[in-house]
Amino acid sequence: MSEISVKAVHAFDGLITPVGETRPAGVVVSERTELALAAVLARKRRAGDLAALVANEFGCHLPAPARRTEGRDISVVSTGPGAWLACREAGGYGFAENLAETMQGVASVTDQSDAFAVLRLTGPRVRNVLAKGIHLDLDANVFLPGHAAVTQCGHVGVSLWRLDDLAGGDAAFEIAMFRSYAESFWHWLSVSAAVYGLAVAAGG
Amino acid sequence: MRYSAFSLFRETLNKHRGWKPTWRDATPKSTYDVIIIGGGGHGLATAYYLAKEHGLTNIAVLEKGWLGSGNIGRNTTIIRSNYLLPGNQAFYELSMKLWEGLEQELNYNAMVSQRGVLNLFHSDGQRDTYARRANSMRLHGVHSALLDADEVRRMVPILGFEEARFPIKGGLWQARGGTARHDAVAWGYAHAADMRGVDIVQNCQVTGFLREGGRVVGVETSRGKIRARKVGMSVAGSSSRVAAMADLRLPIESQVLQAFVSEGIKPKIPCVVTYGAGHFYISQSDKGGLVFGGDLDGYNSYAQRGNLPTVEHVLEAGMSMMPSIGRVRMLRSWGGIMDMTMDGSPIIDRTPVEGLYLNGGWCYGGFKATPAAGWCFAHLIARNEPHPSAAAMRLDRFATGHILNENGRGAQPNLH
Amino acid sequence: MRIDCPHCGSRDIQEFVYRGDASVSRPDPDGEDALKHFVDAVHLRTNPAGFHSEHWYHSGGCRSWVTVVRDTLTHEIESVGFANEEIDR
Amino acid sequence: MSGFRTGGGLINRAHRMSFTFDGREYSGFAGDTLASALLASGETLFGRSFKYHRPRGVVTAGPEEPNALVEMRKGARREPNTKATVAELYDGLEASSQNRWPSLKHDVGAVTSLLAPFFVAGFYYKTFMWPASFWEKLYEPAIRRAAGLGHASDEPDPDRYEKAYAFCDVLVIGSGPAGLSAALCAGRSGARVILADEDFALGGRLNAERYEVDGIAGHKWAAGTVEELRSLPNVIVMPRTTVFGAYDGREFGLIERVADHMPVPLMHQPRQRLWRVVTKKAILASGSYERPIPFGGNDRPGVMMASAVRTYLNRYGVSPGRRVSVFTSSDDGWQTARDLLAAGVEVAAVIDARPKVSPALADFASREAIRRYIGSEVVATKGRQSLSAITVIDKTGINHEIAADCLAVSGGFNPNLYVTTHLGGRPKWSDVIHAFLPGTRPSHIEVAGAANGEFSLADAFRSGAAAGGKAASDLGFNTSAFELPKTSDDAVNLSPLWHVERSRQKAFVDFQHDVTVFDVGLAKQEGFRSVELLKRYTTLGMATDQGKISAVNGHAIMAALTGKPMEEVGTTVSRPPHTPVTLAAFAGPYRGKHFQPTRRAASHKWAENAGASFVEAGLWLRADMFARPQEKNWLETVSREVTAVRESVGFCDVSTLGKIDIKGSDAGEFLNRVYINGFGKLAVGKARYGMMLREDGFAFDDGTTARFAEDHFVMSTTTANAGPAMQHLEYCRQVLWPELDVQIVSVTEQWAQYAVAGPNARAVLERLFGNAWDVSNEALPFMGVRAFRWKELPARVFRISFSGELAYEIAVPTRYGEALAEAIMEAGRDWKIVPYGTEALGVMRIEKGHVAGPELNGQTTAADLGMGRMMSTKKDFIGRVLSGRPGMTDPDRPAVVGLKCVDPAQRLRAGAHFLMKGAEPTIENDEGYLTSAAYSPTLSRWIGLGLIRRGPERHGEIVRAYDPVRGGDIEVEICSPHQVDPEGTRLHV
Ligand SMILES: Cc1cc2nc3c(=O)[nH]c(=O)nc-3n(C[C@H](O)[C@H](O)[C@H](O)COP(=O)(O)OP(=O)(O)OC[C@H]3O[C@@H](n4cnc5c(N)ncnc54)[C@H](O)[C@@H]3O)c2cc1C
Ligand SMILES: NC(=O)c1ccc[n+]([C@@H]2O[C@H](COP(=O)([O-])OP(=O)(O)OC[C@H]3O[C@@H](n4cnc5c(N)ncnc54)[C@H](O)[C@@H]3O)[C@@H](O)[C@H]2O)c1
Ligand SMILES: Cc1cc2nc3c(=O)[nH]c(=O)nc-3n(C[C@H](O)[C@H](O)[C@H](O)COP(=O)(O)O)c2cc1C
Ligand SMILES: [Zn+2]
Repeated sequence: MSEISVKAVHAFDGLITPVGETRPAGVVVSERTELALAAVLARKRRAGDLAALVANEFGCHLPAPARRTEGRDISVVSTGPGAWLACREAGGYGFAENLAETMQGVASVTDQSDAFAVLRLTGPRVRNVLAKGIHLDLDANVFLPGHAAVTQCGHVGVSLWRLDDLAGGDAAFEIAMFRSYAESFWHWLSVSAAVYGLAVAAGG
Repeated sequence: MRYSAFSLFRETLNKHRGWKPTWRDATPKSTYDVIIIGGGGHGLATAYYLAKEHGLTNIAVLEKGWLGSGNIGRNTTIIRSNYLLPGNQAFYELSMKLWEGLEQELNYNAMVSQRGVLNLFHSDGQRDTYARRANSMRLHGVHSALLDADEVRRMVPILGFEEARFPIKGGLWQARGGTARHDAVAWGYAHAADMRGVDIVQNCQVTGFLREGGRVVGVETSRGKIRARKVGMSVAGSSSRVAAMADLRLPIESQVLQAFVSEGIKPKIPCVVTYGAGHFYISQSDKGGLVFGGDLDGYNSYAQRGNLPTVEHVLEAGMSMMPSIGRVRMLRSWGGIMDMTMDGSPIIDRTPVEGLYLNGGWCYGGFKATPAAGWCFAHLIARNEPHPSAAAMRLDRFATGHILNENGRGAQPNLH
Repeated sequence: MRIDCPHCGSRDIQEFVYRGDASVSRPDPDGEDALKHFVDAVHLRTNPAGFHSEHWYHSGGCRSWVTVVRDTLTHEIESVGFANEEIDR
Repeated sequence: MSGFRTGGGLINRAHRMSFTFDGREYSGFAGDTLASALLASGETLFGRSFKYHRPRGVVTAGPEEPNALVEMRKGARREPNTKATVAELYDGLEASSQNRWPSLKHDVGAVTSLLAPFFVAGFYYKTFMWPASFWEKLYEPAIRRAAGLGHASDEPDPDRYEKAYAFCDVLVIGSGPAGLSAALCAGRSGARVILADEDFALGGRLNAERYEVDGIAGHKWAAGTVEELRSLPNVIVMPRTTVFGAYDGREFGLIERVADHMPVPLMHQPRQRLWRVVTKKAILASGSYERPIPFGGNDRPGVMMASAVRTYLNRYGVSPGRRVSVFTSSDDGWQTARDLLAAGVEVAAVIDARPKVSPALADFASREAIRRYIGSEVVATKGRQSLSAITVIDKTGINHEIAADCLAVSGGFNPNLYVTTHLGGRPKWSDVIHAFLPGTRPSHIEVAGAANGEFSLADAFRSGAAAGGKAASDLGFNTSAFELPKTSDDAVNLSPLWHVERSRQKAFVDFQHDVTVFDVGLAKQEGFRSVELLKRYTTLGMATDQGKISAVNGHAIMAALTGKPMEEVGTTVSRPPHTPVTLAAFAGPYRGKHFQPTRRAASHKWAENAGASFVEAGLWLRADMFARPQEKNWLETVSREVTAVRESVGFCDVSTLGKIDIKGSDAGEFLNRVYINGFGKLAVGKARYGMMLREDGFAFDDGTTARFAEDHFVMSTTTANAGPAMQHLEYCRQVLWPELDVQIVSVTEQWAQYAVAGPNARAVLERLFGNAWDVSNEALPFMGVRAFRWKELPARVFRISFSGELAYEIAVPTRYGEALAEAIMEAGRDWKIVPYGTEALGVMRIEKGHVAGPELNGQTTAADLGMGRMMSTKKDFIGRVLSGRPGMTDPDRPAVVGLKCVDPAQRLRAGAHFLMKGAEPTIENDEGYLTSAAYSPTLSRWIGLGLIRRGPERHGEIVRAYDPVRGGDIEVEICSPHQVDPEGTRLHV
């Protein structure tokens, strides 16, 4: 038998293409393919210990409801009571496994790296596009960098968080959805953004 | 007074000066043999059949508002007898038979229109479920047909066959199903009951029960106390509130169901069509409006109005089922208070309180039931025993486990 | 309608799934008359016109079960809290 | 021909546009509506009424228009019932008249007018009853054809629609003087403001009247103000946007007509956008609607609202007539006379129903030498398809006939308060303004200007500014003093005139639906006295205009007839939408293929390339079979797939089944409580089949659950029930047993999972995984599970089987799902491995007697499904108690059995009912039904599963599968559900 190679296929592979007039583009998109994700659920009555552990290990607070924090080589998004999504760039499958070990008895950790597809959306019209699907006040002064939400975009469940603005002043968001929805989500996004022009980020 | 082409002609010559009120605006007497609470279709039909079939004449129907202000005046007017469970099917077929002779019976044109009801299916599983139902109808002696996609296309070519998320694979067809002019059903029964001496009292809200030795002997109303040997409740969306006055709790939640009508257009939709891949059903009124609806808003409500998400869901399904209605406009939306039971089927039964009878829990399907509900409720009140066709619609079925759950969704009213 | 989820903040009802009366609790399965109590708990409802305490599930958000006190006559929401305050957060 | 273009107006005369109406070419200007352009071209006849097909002209200049309805556009874009008065003119616009045949001028339907004496309100309830069968055949089709106004296209709407959400502090509805000043006050304070107006020109009456504001023309002031508002970063100005409804949670529904003023939308542009706006405060500044006076012949084309005449004059530079008379019961009509004169149009007469007018008006009339009839009424009109003369009866009772081609009528104003009632508020009658005012309403809605009965311009500015300022300061914004613009005050001085009693001709209350004053009287006579019954009996107010200009007149006439005061008579309930809204807009982009999102498994593309067809499973698409080109039909394909699995090996994507991680120290106890059977003692490394009930005792879901660690289980659910199962478990965890230490999370999407099944499955796995783990039966026996690494990847294997063969399910992270599918194919090549779909899966599970969706239909108990003995007696579990009800334990209940055709050549179909041989086909003889059917290539015949009364006791009995809807009636033998390998030996090899 010939050697079997295992090639990863990313959720938006073959989908992401520019749409509409993109000079300049209203929205710029890229897929975050190397983000390792893990659901972190506090064990019964161990939320305090978990917070201490995270502060110790990663130098950040466990984010409050609807917030995201960044620590050493990690970011953490609040997804529910006692529930967080921990993210690490290029963390691989070891990320969740190591977290689970570190948090043994304090939190239940489950790898979600492949469950979610994550897009980064930036550009001057990114809010206008998101407003066509998300029933949340995303005003620049209301939904600030570090804010996060688990919500719905159109008919697709998403987690959304706002990053620091880009150097040019444009807002930046990341939006995660179960990966089986990628194609439908892309349809919604491309149709909603076409008027503003949707470009693909270099390297994205 | 009798209505006919002749009387219309005569009155035309008479400049219509001779028309009498369709029903008398009665002032309540102090005592009746039977009081029916609720001047909706069911209450009026019950009074009519009590008078006609059981020889009672000293009857009053008490309506808190104007006649027909409840769900009889706000439903999507679909009538059909294509149920699955024997405990339901026989009853709805009795109703269908009564619809078929209704106008002549009442001497009132309620525009019963047997234009057919088509329930679309989109998967093999749905087809098999409909086949089970269609066969069950046949076993009841009721005609039914299972159409394939081509037959459906021939019947209603404007359905969304192309580019469908859930392609149409066929439909369950009941040719005898259709629609009726909802308000006229109420007016017709009121007219016919009035002709038999029934007192129809509007603006008379029942606010409590008169009880003697545990027995109900009458009602308190916004227009004073009224005594009666027997009291029947046909208050639809208000069942729990009225029952509470007799210290009863019912297996019912009140939820809001919205309905919609478009601007009038020339004939477009020949029959009633329901979507199998989402909550949507539609027909066209004789005035030309597309009358349509969908799912419950899904929460307890007595507000008689709903919210936008449901409207959007309804039309997402609607546009998927029939994409050529897109440029037609919605004219009006409204809501009704549904008495949703725990298994989605109704209740026609005695209550634990002597002298008090219950007809309720009609969910969003009680318009088609109007004649039979009146017929069976009258039977129950007059004879003190359930009519055979409604024998399964018992109040104690939740205690005994003889559940009548058509769609198998369980004791969760908003899922029926 | 919007529900102020105690975790997520104000959200559209589309994100929630309704269950019903929050005042009924699961009876003791080994208690006396358990069958009757279960029949009642699963099926009978007070169904008030006015304030109603009810369970909703934030399925499109944080997946919390919340208790909403809402006026069924006006849809006005008076309060929202986690369905079980014991739950760890 | 009667109307003509005057000077002035806010149209762009430099931009001429051509359009057609009923095929004829016309031209107009940018800024025109279809109505203004047609009036300018001298047209008076716009349409036919609903019931009597009477000729009708334009009555208003706005969305309250009852008469001038046209079909717009052609082909798939044809839209019926568009109001010409709001249709913004564009170059190339095509419109045609409706509800007429063969033409607007010569309409055969108008014969109904001759029958009008019969066709009074409610006549159809009294006739058409005999013979009964004629209703569907004759009467109803005739009525339906005659009714209904315009034609809708039968082609799918080709345009795109969008939805959008917005949030603000203050939503201002209407951009007249009240709305503009409200928006300005709130906007300058820094509050986030949205100003929406349904019109394409902002300014409300400022664009329609000859007001002076702060020394400049009113419309200029409006334009300047709009400019300032647009410059504020916290203000969003939305023209062509109707606020159509108020909803719970301080939400409003808005419809933005993005591209209705163009022939087709621009590239990437939607036609319309549905907005849901959540605001803290709303200010309704929606103005008022002028109401007509019903008098004889008041529906003749040329009879118009007085304020509409001003709008056409001042905004569009069009005079609707050459010789105009005015009929009024307030000072407002005189304003029209003034504007007509100013535009150089002849004013034939002013008829004022009031016994006296103010000296100022009298002076004005004398000065301008206007013929005037005070204390007089118009009682009749003349003209064929347009007005030629009116008959006036003066206060001494003498008739005067006055030639006129246009009559401007002013019967007072009704505040446009409808949006305040959508949440249950009720208007209250005012004897001061003789109209309904906003009454009870939600606390977040404020009303200003004419909508609040404050009819003068100065009042509009003042109340708008006050409302805007208050809203902002209530929300904590600093509002600065607002200098009210200087304007003249104009009083209305109305004496209401509900209808002209002395008229002999038909006097219309509801124009579109042809409801007359006589009909209102008839309704009263027949007992339909409540305004709601009046509406339903006569259809007053039920037309496309929802009675905006007519309903109150009808109610007032009923009040007079019944001798009741207006506050007691009340008015009918108004409902959203405020003006009709395109159905497609509510659907937005979620229609057709995008009605619901589609979920695709990781193997989707691979399967597509392998020839798969797909079937919907909830939102998922699953491969149902992999047909080969030479195969004749699906049966051949499916049978091949089944046979391959039974004889060698196949594989199938099972990723879509729900997978739920259940962790925590109480996970075992938790599962004990949700499953009918025990899980607490399940060994680590093992899986077990489990069944869950609902609390009402009926089966809810089933699946296998595996234990990977003391505190870690992975539950699997059916594809369709994954969501509900998750919800149920969360309910149990959060609400029922919060004391348990359990955490749950869906991992359905994390893992791509494939079943590899068949006698050669182990060999394939050996080849695939080499020595990654020991695949022997001893090392991984039936129902064993294990986690391992495959090429550095986390992977899992479950030795479970749905097919009944030696089988494994292998899971890897989803992004490697496609790779795994390829790898399995490669590893299985020597055994001729085939991919199989859900169809083959279905056949094999029926052969094995595994219940699935058709049996787990929510109407069956565990016992019905043959799992009565699985119900633990040692513990409580959800559904245990209610399973004990007599109706649920009745031995007569249909229970699951296997079925096989007695004659192997015959076909079984699910949905057939069971009858005893020789029994009459009646419901009394119904024994149950066939839940699932399949052709078994293994047994070479059709077999099935069914639910039949006392089934398990009846194995070996022959009954009929009766399927009359498909012409079936065949003999089947009842047998064990396990028809292939009943001992399960293949599983354990
Ligand atoms: C939007 C909608 C769509 C529907 N579509 C269909 C359909 O297509 N087909 C179908 O078969 N069914 C349909 N239904 C259901 C159907 O309308 C109802 O089940 C049926 O009308 C209920 O019976 P009723 O006519 O007697 O009720 P109602 O007309 O509601 O009569 C009950 C009456 O009791 C009165 N009342 C209440 N409390 C008191 C009191 N204390 N004192 C005095 N009087 C009181 C109420 O004012 C009311 O008039 C629909 C319902 C709605 C709301
Ligand atoms: N002379 C009289 O007797 C008399 C009577 C009434 C009004 N008026 C005049 O009318 C004006 C009243 O000012 P105002 O600001 O109150 O009203 P307005 O009529 O000037 O403006 C109302 C605006 O609201 C818009 N609108 C209405 N409903 C809407 C909805 N649902 N969604 C979006 N937009 C909607 C309309 O398009 C219009 O532009 C004053 O100029 C006043 O003098 C005069
Ligand atoms: C079958 C049916 C057809 C209707 N057609 C119209 C219509 O053509 N025009 C209209 O204004 N309302 C129509 N309605 C709605 C009523 O005006 C009204 O909204 C409904 O009876 C509920 O009453 P409410 O809105 O006063 O609460 C229709 C209602 C039904 C049930
Ligand atoms: Zn939440």
